[in-house]
Amino acid sequence: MDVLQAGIGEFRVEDPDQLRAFMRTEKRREMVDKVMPEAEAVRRYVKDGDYVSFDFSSFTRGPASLVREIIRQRRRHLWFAAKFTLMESTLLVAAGCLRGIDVGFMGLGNLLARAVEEGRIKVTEWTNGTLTLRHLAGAMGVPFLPTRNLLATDTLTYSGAKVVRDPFTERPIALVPAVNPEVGLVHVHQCDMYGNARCFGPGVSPLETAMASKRTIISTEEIITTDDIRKEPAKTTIPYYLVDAVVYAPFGCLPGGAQGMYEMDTEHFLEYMAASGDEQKMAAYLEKYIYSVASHEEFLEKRVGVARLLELKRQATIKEGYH
Amino acid sequence: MDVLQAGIGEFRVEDPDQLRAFMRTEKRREMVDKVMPEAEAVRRYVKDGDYVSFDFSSFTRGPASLVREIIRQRRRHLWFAAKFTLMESTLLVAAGCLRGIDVGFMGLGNLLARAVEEGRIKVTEWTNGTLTLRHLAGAMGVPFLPTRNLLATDTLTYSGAKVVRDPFTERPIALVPAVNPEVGLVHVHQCDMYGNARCFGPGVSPLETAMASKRTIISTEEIITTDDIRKEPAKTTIPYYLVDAVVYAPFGCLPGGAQGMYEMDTEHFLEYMAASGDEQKMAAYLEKYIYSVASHEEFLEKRVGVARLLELKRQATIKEGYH
Amino acid sequence: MGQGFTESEFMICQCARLMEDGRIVFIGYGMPQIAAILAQRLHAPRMVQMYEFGAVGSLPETPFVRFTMGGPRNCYRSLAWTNMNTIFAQAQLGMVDLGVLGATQIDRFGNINSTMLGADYKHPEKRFPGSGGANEVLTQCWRTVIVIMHERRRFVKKVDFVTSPGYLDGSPGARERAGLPRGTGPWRVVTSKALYGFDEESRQMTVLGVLRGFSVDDILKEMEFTPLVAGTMEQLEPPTLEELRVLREEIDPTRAIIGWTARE
Amino acid sequence: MGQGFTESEFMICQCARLMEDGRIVFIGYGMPQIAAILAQRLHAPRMVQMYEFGAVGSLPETPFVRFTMGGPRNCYRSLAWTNMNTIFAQAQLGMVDLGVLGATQIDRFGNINSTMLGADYKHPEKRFPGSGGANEVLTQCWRTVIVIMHERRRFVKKVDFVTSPGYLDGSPGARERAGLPRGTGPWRVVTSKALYGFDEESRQMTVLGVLRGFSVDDILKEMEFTPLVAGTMEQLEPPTLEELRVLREEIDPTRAIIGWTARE
Repeated sequence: MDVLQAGIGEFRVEDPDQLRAFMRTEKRREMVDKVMPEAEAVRRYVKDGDYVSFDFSSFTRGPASLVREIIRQRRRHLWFAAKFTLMESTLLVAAGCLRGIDVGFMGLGNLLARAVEEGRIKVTEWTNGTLTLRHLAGAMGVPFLPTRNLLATDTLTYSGAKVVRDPFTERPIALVPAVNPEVGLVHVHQCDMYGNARCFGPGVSPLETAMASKRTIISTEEIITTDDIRKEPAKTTIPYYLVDAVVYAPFGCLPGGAQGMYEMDTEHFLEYMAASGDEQKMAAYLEKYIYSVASHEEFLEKRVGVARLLELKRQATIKEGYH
Repeated sequence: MDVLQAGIGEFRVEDPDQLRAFMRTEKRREMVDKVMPEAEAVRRYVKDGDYVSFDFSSFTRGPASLVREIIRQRRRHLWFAAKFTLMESTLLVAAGCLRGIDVGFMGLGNLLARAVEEGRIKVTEWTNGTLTLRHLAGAMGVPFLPTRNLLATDTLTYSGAKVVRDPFTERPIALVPAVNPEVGLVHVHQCDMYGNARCFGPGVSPLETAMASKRTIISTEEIITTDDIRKEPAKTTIPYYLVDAVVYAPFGCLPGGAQGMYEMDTEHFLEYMAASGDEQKMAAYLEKYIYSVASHEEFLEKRVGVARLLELKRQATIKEGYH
Repeated sequence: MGQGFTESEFMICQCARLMEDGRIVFIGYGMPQIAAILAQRLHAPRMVQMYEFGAVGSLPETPFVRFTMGGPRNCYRSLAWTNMNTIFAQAQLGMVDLGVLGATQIDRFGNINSTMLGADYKHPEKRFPGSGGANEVLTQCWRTVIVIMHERRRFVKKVDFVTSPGYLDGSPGARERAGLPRGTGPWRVVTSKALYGFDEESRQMTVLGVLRGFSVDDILKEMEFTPLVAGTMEQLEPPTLEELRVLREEIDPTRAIIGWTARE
Repeated sequence: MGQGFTESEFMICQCARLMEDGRIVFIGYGMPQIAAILAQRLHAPRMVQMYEFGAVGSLPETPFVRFTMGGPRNCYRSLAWTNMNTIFAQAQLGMVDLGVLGATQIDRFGNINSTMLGADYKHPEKRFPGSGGANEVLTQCWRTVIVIMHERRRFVKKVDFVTSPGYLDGSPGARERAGLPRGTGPWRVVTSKALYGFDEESRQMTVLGVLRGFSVDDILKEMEFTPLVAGTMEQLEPPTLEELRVLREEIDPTRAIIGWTARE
């Protein structure tokens, strides 16, 4: 099983046994109350230099309030998994939080593009599918998973994948290395105080992200009882023992939406997009929506307002299947 | 990425491109009515020599009526994936349907043991986990998946796994080859006429089995409307385009149970176990429950009876979560 | 523009026309979403939309709302809601008939670039968002349609970066030798003026048709390389009144995606 | 048997006593299921049961019904219902603290056989069901408890077939060299008369305790090999009245698993 080609992109190989040792000692098996303010969750579990992943999109069920808190706390040198971002990458780069990005889909705006062009942000090339597959590998506790994607492209050359000859078929196949983020951020519809969490609707990889990550911070629209969790175990997307912190964050996806609960705030997105190409406009955006408010609650109070919240709730007319 | 060890068990390598070509031409994309009698489904899609897999257990949500139909039609030289069987392997061996078994867990009874001891049935050693992982590989369209299981055992020696040096960590890891059964048998709680199917409760690998298999036969407790399927897309375990036949088979798991609908028939199991060590007793069992009845419906009518059906339904007092 | 339709409208219609009924179609973000709704409303009611965010068989609500892909309006009345690994596994298995993608650059063999411009990857002249799911689509779907603006700088001799694989160097069996799935690759290229396929033998991009009112020369001068030209040329019809009605009245009444014509 | 309890009852109680509260425990089919319920009722109410069929954190209904593992009574009030690949992935990640297994044969280094007896694999003297999930458990769980009848033919110098890996040849780092997860392996062996562990250095099976009324010699004569004997021996207490009450009244009133004593 010869290595035929090896990508030259920057990535980190996790020792599976060190990962296991971490999971053994650091992931609490007891069901303990993990509810804490976003400021505490980020202070405890997001360190400078961490690899951070999120689920699932800027528009839908994204952990936007947690991303804003990371910016508010001015974390530095993070590496970000951009499985599909249209906002987070830009905000984090503009705020000076990032050292590098695993691409995915790295939108949106010229500010972000310039940061890469000028070498201020490192990137390693992947694809939405292979970056998600790397999370699955991390979730399975294996060092890699095979795929036929990436083959014969420059994407592979600048990734961390290796092409080998499959010993069963003798044909070339790509292996993508596992990723085990220091921190996974997942916004959910409901969870109990221990972290048993439910996501409704389709998604990218909430369970894989929570399993692969050393620390998982859940932000949630609603906190429910464990008794309710036990009545419908099929609805549990993430079990409590994968979760380190539960942050109560209603409307936490804004300006994105949470399916069945509130629609995305299109006006806010347009405002963001208008700022996304320009450092000064973006600085004003960051000041307005992040630095000048102390918390997500204050963001809702001062920058969104009750009328807008009610309007976005009203727009969420499609409830079918989201429960 | 050197091959350090290769198991010597019998298995087949599927060409991923031939598999893709099959999936392209043989899996219908149109939503067409696939409801047919069990006799027709087995006649059409189960051939002598096929590799057959099922989901999930002899006790719970197993496709028992389909297994009986395969026996009734006297298929020969099949290879069976015994992920976790306590009845099917023995019945199929006693009826002369099998050439070999992928083990898993191959229960139950001396009759089956003797067939292996005397070399009448071939076996390849796996484990419940790696046999299920092989279905995941088959479902993903990759030739293998890596695992740390199997290493350093005789199970690996008599499997088809290969041990390689992982090119990322330079440590040994096992690769298990994909399995793509000719036929997957999955019993479900509900599906529509096209095969959009719902399984309630925990399980082994209904989706992986349906994806990996070239032909998937679904037997179902209930047939529901597609409109209902579209109201709760999160409940769809298997989408229609993976399904070749839908067999209406209420009580199709008997003597096993279907969660929330009817409990297993413990008396029947005890009768089966009493017969499972003895060729003559087993021949009588097969005659009574399979050969002497023309269909699953006749089995229910003549060998179970309304009173027993009602009693097993009555015993299914736990409904919570099974919907 | 003096036409009664926008370039976007024409490209969307062309794209929709390539979507057959009763097929499983992977839909990328943006314009392909609109094309899929149009196709479903007009000629492909039983086409199954598939999204990388996990929705299968959805019947999107209209009017179409920008930015929605994983949201309720786009995922309405799906047959199944799953996740990205499952969707791309099914694509890898050979279950997806058609994929529809945008691109920044394309070369004569259908290799596409959505990563960067410039000679040196380390110092890009212009950086783009990257593959997204494009690499998976062009690798795994049986056929792929690429939607791209008809501009000379986009039709280049050699893409600056192969984000997603076309027919590579065009040599026979190049994709298969590299381990890519047999029988896949770019199938059609849709632009604001023309429709292209790829020659079965040489794998070169081939003009199949030109929008009524344009000549082949009009097309070629907006390309850096010279494609083959099909023996029998198809005349591409402008959007029909019915297509425009569905687009403008049902799908995108605010014209957020399709835009306004000069006349309007 | 003149005791006030059956061998099964003692083994179940011993096994339950090894299950700590607040741990994630992988439960195998049969006797381990009963032990887990007993432990949850007596001292480990917050232990999280995990099953290969996908149930996590269930609170099984009693009376216990034979043959049920994936069924509603055993999966009652779970925290999550998932599937086999997810469960074994979590085990491989290092999330499962303890596994509990049965076995047919065991050797001095804790290698276990549940596949076949005889010198020639191709012509087994006796064939058994095979690994089931045992290989996964002994490979991945941080600690594994093996439950086995105390019979000479079961405690062998060398197992006929290594179904699931113990400490292999006992050499330092043997498991790690083979690629098995660091720091795992058999932890305790529970029999109808004794309790064993494994020496930290030599990895040899070590008698830790003997059931009250038995001597170490009683134990050793029922073994083909001679294990180490711990410096300080634990006296294993028979099932307590409370343990027996829960077993006989709550969990298994029909005695399908625990059986009847000679007195009864």
